Amino acid sequence: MLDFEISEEQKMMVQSIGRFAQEKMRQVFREADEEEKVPDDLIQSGWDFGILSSAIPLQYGGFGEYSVLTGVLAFEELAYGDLAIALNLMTPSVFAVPIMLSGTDGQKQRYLPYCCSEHPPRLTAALTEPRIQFDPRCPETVAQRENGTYYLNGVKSLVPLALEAENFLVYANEGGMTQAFVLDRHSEGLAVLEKEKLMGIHALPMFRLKLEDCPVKPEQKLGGKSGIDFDEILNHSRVALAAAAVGVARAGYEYSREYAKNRIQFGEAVARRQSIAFMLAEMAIEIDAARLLVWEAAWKLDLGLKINQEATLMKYYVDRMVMKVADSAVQILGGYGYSREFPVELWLRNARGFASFDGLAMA
Amino acid sequence: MLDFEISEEQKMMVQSIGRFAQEKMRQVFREADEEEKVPDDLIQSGWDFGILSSAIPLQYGGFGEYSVLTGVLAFEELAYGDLAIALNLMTPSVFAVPIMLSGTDGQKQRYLPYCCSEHPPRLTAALTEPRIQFDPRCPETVAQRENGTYYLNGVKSLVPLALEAENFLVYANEGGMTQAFVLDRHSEGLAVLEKEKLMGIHALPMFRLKLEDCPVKPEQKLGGKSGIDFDEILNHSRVALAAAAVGVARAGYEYSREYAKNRIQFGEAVARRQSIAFMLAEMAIEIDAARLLVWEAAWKLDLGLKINQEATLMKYYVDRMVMKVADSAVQILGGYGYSREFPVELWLRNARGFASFDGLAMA
Amino acid sequence: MINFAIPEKITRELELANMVASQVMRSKSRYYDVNEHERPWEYINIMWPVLKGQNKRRFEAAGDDQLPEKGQTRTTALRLVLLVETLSWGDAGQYLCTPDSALGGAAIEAVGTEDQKTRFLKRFTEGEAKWGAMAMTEPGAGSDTSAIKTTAALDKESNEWILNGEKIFCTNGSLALEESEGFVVVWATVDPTSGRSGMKPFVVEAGTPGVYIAKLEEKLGIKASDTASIVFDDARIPNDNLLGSAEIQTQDSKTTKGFKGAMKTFDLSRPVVAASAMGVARAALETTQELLAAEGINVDYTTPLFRLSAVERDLIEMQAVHKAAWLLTLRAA
Amino acid sequence: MINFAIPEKITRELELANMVASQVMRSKSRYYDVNEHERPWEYINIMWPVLKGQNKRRFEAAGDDQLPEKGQTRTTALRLVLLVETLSWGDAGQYLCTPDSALGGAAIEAVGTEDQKTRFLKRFTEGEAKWGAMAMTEPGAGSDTSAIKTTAALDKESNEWILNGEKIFCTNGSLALEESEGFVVVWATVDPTSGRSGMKPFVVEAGTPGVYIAKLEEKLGIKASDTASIVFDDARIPNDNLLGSAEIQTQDSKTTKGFKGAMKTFDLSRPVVAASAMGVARAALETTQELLAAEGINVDYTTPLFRLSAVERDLIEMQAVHKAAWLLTLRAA
Repeated sequence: MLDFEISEEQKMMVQSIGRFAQEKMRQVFREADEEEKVPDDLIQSGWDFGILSSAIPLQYGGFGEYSVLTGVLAFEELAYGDLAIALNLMTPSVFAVPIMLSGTDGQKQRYLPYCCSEHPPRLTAALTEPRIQFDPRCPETVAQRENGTYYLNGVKSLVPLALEAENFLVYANEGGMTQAFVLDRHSEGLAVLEKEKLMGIHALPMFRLKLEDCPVKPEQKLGGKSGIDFDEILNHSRVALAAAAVGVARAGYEYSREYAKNRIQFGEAVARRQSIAFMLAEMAIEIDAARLLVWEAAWKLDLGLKINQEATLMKYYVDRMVMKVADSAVQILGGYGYSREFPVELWLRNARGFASFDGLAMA
Repeated sequence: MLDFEISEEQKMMVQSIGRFAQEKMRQVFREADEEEKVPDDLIQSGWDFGILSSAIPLQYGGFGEYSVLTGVLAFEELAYGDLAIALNLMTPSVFAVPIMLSGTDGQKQRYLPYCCSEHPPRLTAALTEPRIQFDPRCPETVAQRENGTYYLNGVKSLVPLALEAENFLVYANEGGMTQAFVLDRHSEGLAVLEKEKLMGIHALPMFRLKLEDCPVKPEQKLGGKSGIDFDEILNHSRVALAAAAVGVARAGYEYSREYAKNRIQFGEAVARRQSIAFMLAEMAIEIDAARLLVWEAAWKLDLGLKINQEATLMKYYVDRMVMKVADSAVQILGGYGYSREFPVELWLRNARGFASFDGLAMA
Repeated sequence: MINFAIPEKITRELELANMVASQVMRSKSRYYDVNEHERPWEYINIMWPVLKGQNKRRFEAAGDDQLPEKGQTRTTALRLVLLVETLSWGDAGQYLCTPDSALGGAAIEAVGTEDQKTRFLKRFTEGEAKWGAMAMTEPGAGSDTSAIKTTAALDKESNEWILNGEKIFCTNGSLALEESEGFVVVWATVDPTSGRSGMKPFVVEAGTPGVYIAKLEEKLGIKASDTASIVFDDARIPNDNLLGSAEIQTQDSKTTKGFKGAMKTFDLSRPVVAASAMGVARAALETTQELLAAEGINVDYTTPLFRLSAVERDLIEMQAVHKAAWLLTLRAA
Repeated sequence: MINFAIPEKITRELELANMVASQVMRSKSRYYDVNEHERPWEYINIMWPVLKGQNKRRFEAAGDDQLPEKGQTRTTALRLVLLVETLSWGDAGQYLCTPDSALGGAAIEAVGTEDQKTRFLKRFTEGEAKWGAMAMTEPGAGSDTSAIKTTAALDKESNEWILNGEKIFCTNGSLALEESEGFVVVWATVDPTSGRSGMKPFVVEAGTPGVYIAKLEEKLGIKASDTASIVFDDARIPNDNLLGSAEIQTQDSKTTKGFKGAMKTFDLSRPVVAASAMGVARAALETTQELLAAEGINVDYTTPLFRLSAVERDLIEMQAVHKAAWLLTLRAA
């Protein structure tokens, strides 16, 4: 039966992450953006929530409570604090969730326990490629099998935390299908190239990755012989990112709403002017609508359903929503909206990336 | 040198047509819509402005003052009065302008003097076809030449005043190019079918036309052997229709602005509320921008330039503008906007058609 | 616990509505659009017996005086929203002619006495089709409902309220007052000087002398739906046709209950109106998709955005905003 | 007579600006974005000699006291708008650092005496690069410019105005006051009780004691542009640094001239700001088209809408709104 209330347990989690977002992330997010790094202890505190390990099955050292819905609730709260820090903190998921979804038992045994360790494991994934017409379902990085070994060739972009990563999950085109391969940082032919220079999410250092005749053993192909259901993995990523977009939008909405209530011009709060009040109302409407789309998609993933349609509609709506809301927040702050003394310009920069963030998060 | 002022002569014409629009057309436009016809004397009064005959060269009985720019000024004013009556009144132009632009001397001599007569000539044109994916540059009505005679086959839609027309200019596909053929109402194989049932412009009765192995002599092919530059004719149509759209939008804007200034709610005119005031400001901005796009395109046509790009951008902008403005006018009138006692619902219905009106006007 | 599943029980219940919508309503849609102010009797005659039966069961159960459980209210609201969406998918104009006590009935349910409920609502459990309506808007009071000028004065001698004024945009006003034994709940002020707190709802029954349908609105669409202007010219109604108390709350009182009651009635109707809009939207979207599919245009949800055609992306946008709005509507139900 | 042709003479004049934009400004765009608050000296050093020469000719011609013809004013405005569009196409942040008397100069031109014009504007015809600026906005006075709190009190003894208050968002405030021998026109009230009519413009020159740059704004973009907060702490300026009359017009006077003067200055600057936006828009549009063309994506203007790809239609929309806005800008010039 239709129910739009989250469970008591989920509420508690949302509250505690929300507190972390307000009290910890918001203290450092500006500095993290300018310095392009996050303090280690903040990452550790975030990791201590055990968001990933709680999702990993018991036999691999986790708590076996995997729920995409719970995952997206966490992502919204974390991104409400700061998107870049959230993505940074949750980077191991982009490696771990595909392993959980599609890995062979051997792969799970090898990597999942590491994801339950006390400190964040140095794991990342490489999906995107530096092309305008990049299609994740048809990457140009190729995996060709020769004499029982795969050889990977291509260039990947936006690989989070690649500099320190010990293992990479690299997506490549094998005969027209997107497959994933687990690579070691010392793999022959793998090179971490220059740091990406981006408009936002500076606190998530990302890098290009070059693969040149990089040999990969067949057992390092995710899912073994049968490979992966890439659509499923992509949708797990999109739902997480969409939840993060809702968090960013909510940050902008709440901040600009409070500003508008307190900013007096012409003898009254600017929030009393229809142009501002109606803008705020639309922001609230669209954020709620987006969240419902995200929740429905997550709920369906938890039921094991195929959600290409839902994920496409959700992504379409959410990518636009977050830009519109973040831009309205900047507008509502007037001249202050353009100043880096206020957070809304940062949220606008971060919001702009969602259309090209595929693969940067997983729930 | 850049100049956004129309000439004194043009101003006088605009004023006198504007008066006609206000004083005559607005008296009957609602009845014309409900009765689906325009009083003959109104058509005659409109014809008496000599908009078409003034454009026809001296040697064919006109005044030889052809100017697309002047034509679009007239169209805006007429459509400001009422779109359907304007199109009804100007129907002979959809036959005459292509003859002027592309006709052989023989064709001009035969038809243009008739367009300068005291009463509106019974001439029309058939461009559109009843298909979702209709492309005027690639009609499915075909003209095939056999033994020195063209045979036309196909179905045309939205043919204005077809029931009373004596001659039709029918556009058809000849070997991948759109060509035009002058047909007599008694042509073998030509049949006027049912009246179109439309959302708006009811005062312009339109019909389907069926062509079944309809024989046409080569000298009836517009432009003779070399045919026509269809892009040019299409652009002459689009610029006229775009001007008409500006007129419809202006009607909606002015009416809703006056309403908003006079409608008192919560102790003040609703125009003083930002949600209304800003809507009106945007309407004014977009109408002006649209008019400038129309004027620039018309000015370039007068210079004999090819304007596929300008016409495409203009049409794209104007089609959206007129819907947005007409819809805002309905919204500003609140519940009254939905009532047929007020004109704005009619303007919304008329506005919706511009995206599919190709060929219904010519300047 | 988050759950987006609509219970199969409700979905099954909608089958009848779906049949009515697709077969009865759709086949007459164009007819009623062309023949404004004719009533969709095919639809009404199908709906009335069903609704009458439901009303009867509900009316009799109400005697038990049990408050519905929270989950039950939720189910009722959800069922209503789904029903309205389905019927509006059929035809929004005909749907509005559903023989029902509507907003007027809701006001009586909300603040009426037991006696009033019996006097005004029992009729919906028996006999011929009937309509209830609510009359709030006036020529000078649209968004500003607090500006209404219709007055109600108590004639102590006859113990009657005397109503004077004009109401417009009253949905089903004619069906309620002239075409059936229905009623209209009319908002009038008992004291023009006391603003919102003087506004009170009165039940005016069909056949009341001094009540005239002055005009039926001719509209852009939903032409089957009767949108009436009602004039009250010294219209007399019994004292106890007033809903709630006659007392005027002082302005500083926290409970300007009369006005708030009106607003509350409108509040409850919001998700229902939204559902009606959603039905129209779905009809438009589905028809567009069918027509495009006939031309070979379908959306492949795995195509990357930059490789979509403009029309395909339009379809995705239409579907996305439709779905977003629908989820908001369901949540509000 | 309608004419959309931009005179070839003006187009030719823009060639230099085009070269500066594409070669000097573009090559340093990213540098000044990363190195906030550094000044684009390459650009400034190219522009200053040219502008200085122009200023000189204009300054000398002004002695002739001839009012420019209408057509001439038009040409001047058009030339300015085209120049600003071109330079902003190069880099909007660097463009804002153009060594110019800017809005401050415009205020002096508009209401200053001959003596004031010489004292404050002659410097733009000689020596090193200089900047003028205008300071209006305050922390509590953004859109509501009439709410400014900066005060100017006349010390009759020394015949000086004493300014106190804080101005923010002053473009080129630091360049005008601390990095060149420039000036800022500061709006202050000579009588806080008299509202808009008490607002007057004062010229504050570089080096005035009691004037401090309190902060340079760190921004989302146009980082080369200096956006200053200026504090006036008993800053003393000569009596005749007041522009216009010291008299306070009564509230009911039709000419609240001081305030209207300020608004007028802003009015004139609107098309110029629009032109700057248009330059940025054109840069974005052209770059997008170039990148897409490299991928084989181009717009064919004869393709019917329903056969366009989503990206092609986006390009058409971008071009259409760009062109619409550009024509509005030209008309406003």
